[in-house]
Amino acid sequence: MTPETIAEICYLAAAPCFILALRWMSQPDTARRSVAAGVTGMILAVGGTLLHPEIVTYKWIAIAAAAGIALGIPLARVPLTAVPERTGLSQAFGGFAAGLVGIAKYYLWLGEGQLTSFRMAVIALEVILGCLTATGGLMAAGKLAEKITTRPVTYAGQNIVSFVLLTLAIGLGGWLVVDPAQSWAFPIIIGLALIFGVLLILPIGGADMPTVISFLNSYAGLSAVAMGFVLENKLLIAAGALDGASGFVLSIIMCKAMNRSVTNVLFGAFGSVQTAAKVAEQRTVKSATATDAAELLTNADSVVIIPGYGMAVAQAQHRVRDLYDQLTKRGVDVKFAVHPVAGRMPGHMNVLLAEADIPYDRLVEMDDINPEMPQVSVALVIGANDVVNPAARTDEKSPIYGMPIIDADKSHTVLAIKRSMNPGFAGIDNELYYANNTLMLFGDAKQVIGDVVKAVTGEGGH
Amino acid sequence: MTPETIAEICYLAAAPCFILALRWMSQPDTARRSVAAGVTGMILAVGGTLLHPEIVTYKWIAIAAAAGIALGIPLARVPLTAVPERTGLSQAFGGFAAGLVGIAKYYLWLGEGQLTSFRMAVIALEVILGCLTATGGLMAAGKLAEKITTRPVTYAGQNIVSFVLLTLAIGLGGWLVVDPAQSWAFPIIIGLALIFGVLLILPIGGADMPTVISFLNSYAGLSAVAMGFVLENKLLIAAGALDGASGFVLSIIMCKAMNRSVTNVLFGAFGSVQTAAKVAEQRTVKSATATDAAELLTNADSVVIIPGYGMAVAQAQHRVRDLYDQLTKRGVDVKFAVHPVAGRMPGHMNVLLAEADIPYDRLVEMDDINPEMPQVSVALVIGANDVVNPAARTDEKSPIYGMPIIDADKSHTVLAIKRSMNPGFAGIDNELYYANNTLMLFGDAKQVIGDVVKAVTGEGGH
Amino acid sequence: MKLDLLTALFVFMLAAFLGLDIIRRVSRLLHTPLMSLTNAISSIAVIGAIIIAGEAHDTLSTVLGALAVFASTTNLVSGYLITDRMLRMFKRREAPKS
Amino acid sequence: MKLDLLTALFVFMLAAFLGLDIIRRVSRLLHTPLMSLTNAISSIAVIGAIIIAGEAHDTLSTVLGALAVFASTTNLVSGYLITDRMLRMFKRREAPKS
Ligand SMILES: NC(=O)c1ccc[n+]([C@@H]2O[C@H](COP(=O)([O-])OP(=O)(O)OC[C@H]3O[C@@H](n4cnc5c(N)ncnc54)[C@H](OP(=O)(O)O)[C@@H]3O)[C@@H](O)[C@H]2O)c1
Ligand SMILES: NC(=O)c1ccc[n+]([C@@H]2O[C@H](COP(=O)([O-])OP(=O)(O)OC[C@H]3O[C@@H](n4cnc5c(N)ncnc54)[C@H](OP(=O)(O)O)[C@@H]3O)[C@@H](O)[C@H]2O)c1
Repeated sequence: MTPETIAEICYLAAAPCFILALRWMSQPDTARRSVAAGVTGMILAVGGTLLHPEIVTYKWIAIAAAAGIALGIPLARVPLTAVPERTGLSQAFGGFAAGLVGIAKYYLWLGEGQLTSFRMAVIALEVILGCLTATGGLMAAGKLAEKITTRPVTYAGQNIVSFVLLTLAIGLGGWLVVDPAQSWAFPIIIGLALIFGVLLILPIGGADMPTVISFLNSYAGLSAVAMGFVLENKLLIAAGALDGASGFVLSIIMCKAMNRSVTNVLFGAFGSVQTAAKVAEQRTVKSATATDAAELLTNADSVVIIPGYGMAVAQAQHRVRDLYDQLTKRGVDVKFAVHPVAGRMPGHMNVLLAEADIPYDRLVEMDDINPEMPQVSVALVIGANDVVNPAARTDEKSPIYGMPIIDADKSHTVLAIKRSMNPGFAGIDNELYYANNTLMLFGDAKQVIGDVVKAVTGEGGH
Repeated sequence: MTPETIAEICYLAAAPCFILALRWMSQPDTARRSVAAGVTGMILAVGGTLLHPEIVTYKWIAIAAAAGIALGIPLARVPLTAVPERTGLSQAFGGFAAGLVGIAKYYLWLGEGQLTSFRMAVIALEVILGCLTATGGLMAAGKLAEKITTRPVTYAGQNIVSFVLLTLAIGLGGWLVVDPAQSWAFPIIIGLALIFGVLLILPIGGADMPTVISFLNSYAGLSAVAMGFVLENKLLIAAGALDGASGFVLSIIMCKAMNRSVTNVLFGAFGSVQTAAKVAEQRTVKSATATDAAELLTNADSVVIIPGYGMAVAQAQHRVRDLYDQLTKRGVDVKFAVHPVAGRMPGHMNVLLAEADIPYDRLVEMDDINPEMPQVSVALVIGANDVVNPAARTDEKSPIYGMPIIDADKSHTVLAIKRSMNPGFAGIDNELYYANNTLMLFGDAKQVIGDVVKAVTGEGGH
Repeated sequence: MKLDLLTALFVFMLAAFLGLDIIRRVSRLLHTPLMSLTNAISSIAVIGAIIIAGEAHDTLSTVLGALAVFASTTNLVSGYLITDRMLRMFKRREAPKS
Repeated sequence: MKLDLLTALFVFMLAAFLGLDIIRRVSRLLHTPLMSLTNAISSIAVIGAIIIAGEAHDTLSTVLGALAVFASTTNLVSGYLITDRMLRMFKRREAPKS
């Protein structure tokens, strides 16, 4: 058996590993296996590849891999709140790698005169996808880490400009297919793709980055597919397609849960109105102390905790866990209502709560909890805003109108923890905070919940 | 573009058609499209194939196709009760076709000396799978049509014999791979496979045929896959794999619903004890008249109809529909509880009830109805037996112990329609019929329900 | 168009996984039509039969090919027709007559 | 091993359908780990990079290849590690401490 054949066999064995890795994500108890399966797949794939006779030296591979590991390990240690940035960065790296391979292949084949028009076409595809994912991912990461302004940067005719750039890049690619002699055009394609990536993200508000990131996820997947076409490698195509699909499906889920169209997310410059709210400051809100809150919570028979982005910012999940323990110990039935787009990533809240050891069978999905809300004694809103904004149900003109929300307002009493009356991601005011059955607990979520827990244990006394 | 390329493009386009056809079966409203998609796929596939330059004459193709159509149309007109036989027959035809192609290819390549050992191996696989599916399918159809004894035909060491035959066939195949000169062995392989198909089915009871049939379904699929390997055709491989998967999943579902292992179905000679029941005849059962039944049903607030194989045999579904109309008109809430293995095919009852225009939203699955049963006034059991046999819950020694059943016995009153006290498929007695809250309505289901409807309308008067 | 063993296996593997996932999601209501639909799809074997019958290389192969075409056309026609017949019944459920 | 365009497209088509079906069935709880898992899987690009870096055909391609290996190894390592880290948290739910 030639090394190529052995490699092919490894690839054949690797593909099902990746498929199983993803299938096992269908439920938490099988999910642990996913990583093992994925890693096995990688080992097979890399192992098989290293056998390729074309490889004359392992030196550069080893050095580069070592560097990659050196950077990879710390990147995996980031706090969970930084996961979105990390993801964006990783999209960028993925696109970057695909782009570089494409570029290298182009010049190799150009030199050896083996640049068939088919190869040229797929290389152009790979390079364009790779480069725009690279810069796009970096931009997204930057915005999420708030290193770059999270405001949508808009200017007249910007969509036209981006569009022209992209068509130009594709056009040049097409030209190279027809007339490969024009190799001077290739670097231009690269440049255009890189710039396009930046322009694609600039006009998008920071809070839309999670959605953008999962779009980039599918681009990264597709550039891997393109690489597969270039290198005639089935495994690259299959694995790339799986990623592409994943990113695609996740973005759709997010858009649905925000009741926004894909185009609105990508070109809507959402959140540019971040200041529209303030006006309402004047109106009076009832605010309460930690002791009042403790009182209410301990005497309630059922409490639904609705966490939001604020809990993530404040890193309050462990305190929330303490509160959960104290209340359940006192026979209060505590549930967590998790909105699909609460926080800044899909499943954001679930991970944080899981990190704080809150049993996942206490997490209830929006559609299951809403019917129960009217019977709930206390809804404790922790740094959530848009996902509990009744305007989504009532106010036709609201930018979030039609977005499914958790009906906190329908519970007997609402306790809302936030630092100020500032709006959330959607930049709009929230009637909930002015409602008669709502008590505000102003302050940093971590701080406030800490106090409440103290008050509770103080009372409950032990 | 060469004709081959065009053909390949057609195949590439056909595959997604088949995939969509199957995906759209996920719910009745999208299902109608399935056939259209499947047909489109076929047209593309056949169209592309007809372009192949190897084809020198269309004469034989046309004649054979015409004959096929001539036989196919009447075969599609069979009454729905005959669907299982038809399916078995169609498996047989599928296997037959695969086998013939394999044989033809063998001699063609043998003649041209192009019989590589890989080709030999896959041909052997195709021919063995094809032939055993052919005879197996015929046997199954015969048993279902009761042309062949539905009793399991068993003799000592039969599993060994079958096993030896199969290994022999495979062994010879292996030998031919090593030493293709021994072409005399090829017909023997065919013969062995054909016999094996018969022996595989003989020891299986008629009532297990539906399960067997869906196993054969996956064999037929696999032989198509093998053909794909022989002819190096992706579409054959993909479509075959889809069928194979389908047959496999369905068989598993059926076995689960009968709480029996796959091996038990295939080698358990189930139903050989068909006579064990009679003894209980002595015990007294309460039987009722159509008028009593009408009385009960019209005065009930909720009625659950539990149809079984008997309804299929009696073709009573249209009468059932009349009864449903009459009762609903009188404000009785009528539901249908359909057991996954009621009847003799998966989904058997659903098709019959659908044929009688009963809205499918009135059909409730076992797991959803069982919790409600204690509140149900009347459970009307129409020719169902095993699927309502409490022994499955209570009697450890019963052959159906552990099989999930519909808890008819828990309802206030049970009305059971059957012709005698004879057992059902499992060949075991049913306590339900002797219970105090059970009234028997003896007679052919169609007849009996007809009378009940008359009685009802008689009363209700109009 | 050449198709090497490993690629063929790759295609098989993907299609098998896909099949398992798709069939698991088929509605219980439709298991009977599903069986006949898969019968119809498995009549794809016809494309292998056609070439052999059409090549008319020698009597044996032509006869075998023709028989295969006959068998699979039967499946094709009856399979789709009966599936359609059954699905129509379900389709009409949308607006129950009663 | 040659892979013609049509076969490549065929593989892509199957894998894409499979991906759509699989991801739809992923638990909502796990969408965040899912994202990082797919990142990790997309680091499969490393197999393309390795060959180019290993061929050491000329400086340019070697440098580009090495950079690509670096980038995708980073994804590979961090992707799997962080996914594992997150999933462990969920795993422990089996026996809640409280
Ligand atoms: N999850 C996703 O995948 C995703 C993706 C894209 C967009 N989004 C969007 O993100 C939003 C998520 O809704 P959400 O309700 O979770 O968050 P939100 O609407 O952004 O509101 C977060 C609230 O938390 C408060 N907060 C911030 N830091 C805090 C701290 N340290 N302590 C206490 N409170 C703090 C803020 O009010 P103060 O400043 O007054 O404290 C803010 O009102 C939705 O609009 C969704 O569409 C989500
Ligand atoms: N659905 C599947 O896919 C599948 C596959 C394999 C095996 N099976 C097995 O088939 C059985 C199905 O259970 P089931 O309860 O539906 O059927 P069953 O247990 O076979 O009982 C059918 C009953 O209907 C009565 N019957 C027959 N003809 C009748 C007529 N013309 N009028 C009135 N009654 C008539 C028979 O009693 P009389 O003779 O006294 O009338 C018999 O007791 C299960 O044991 C299941 O495991 C099903």
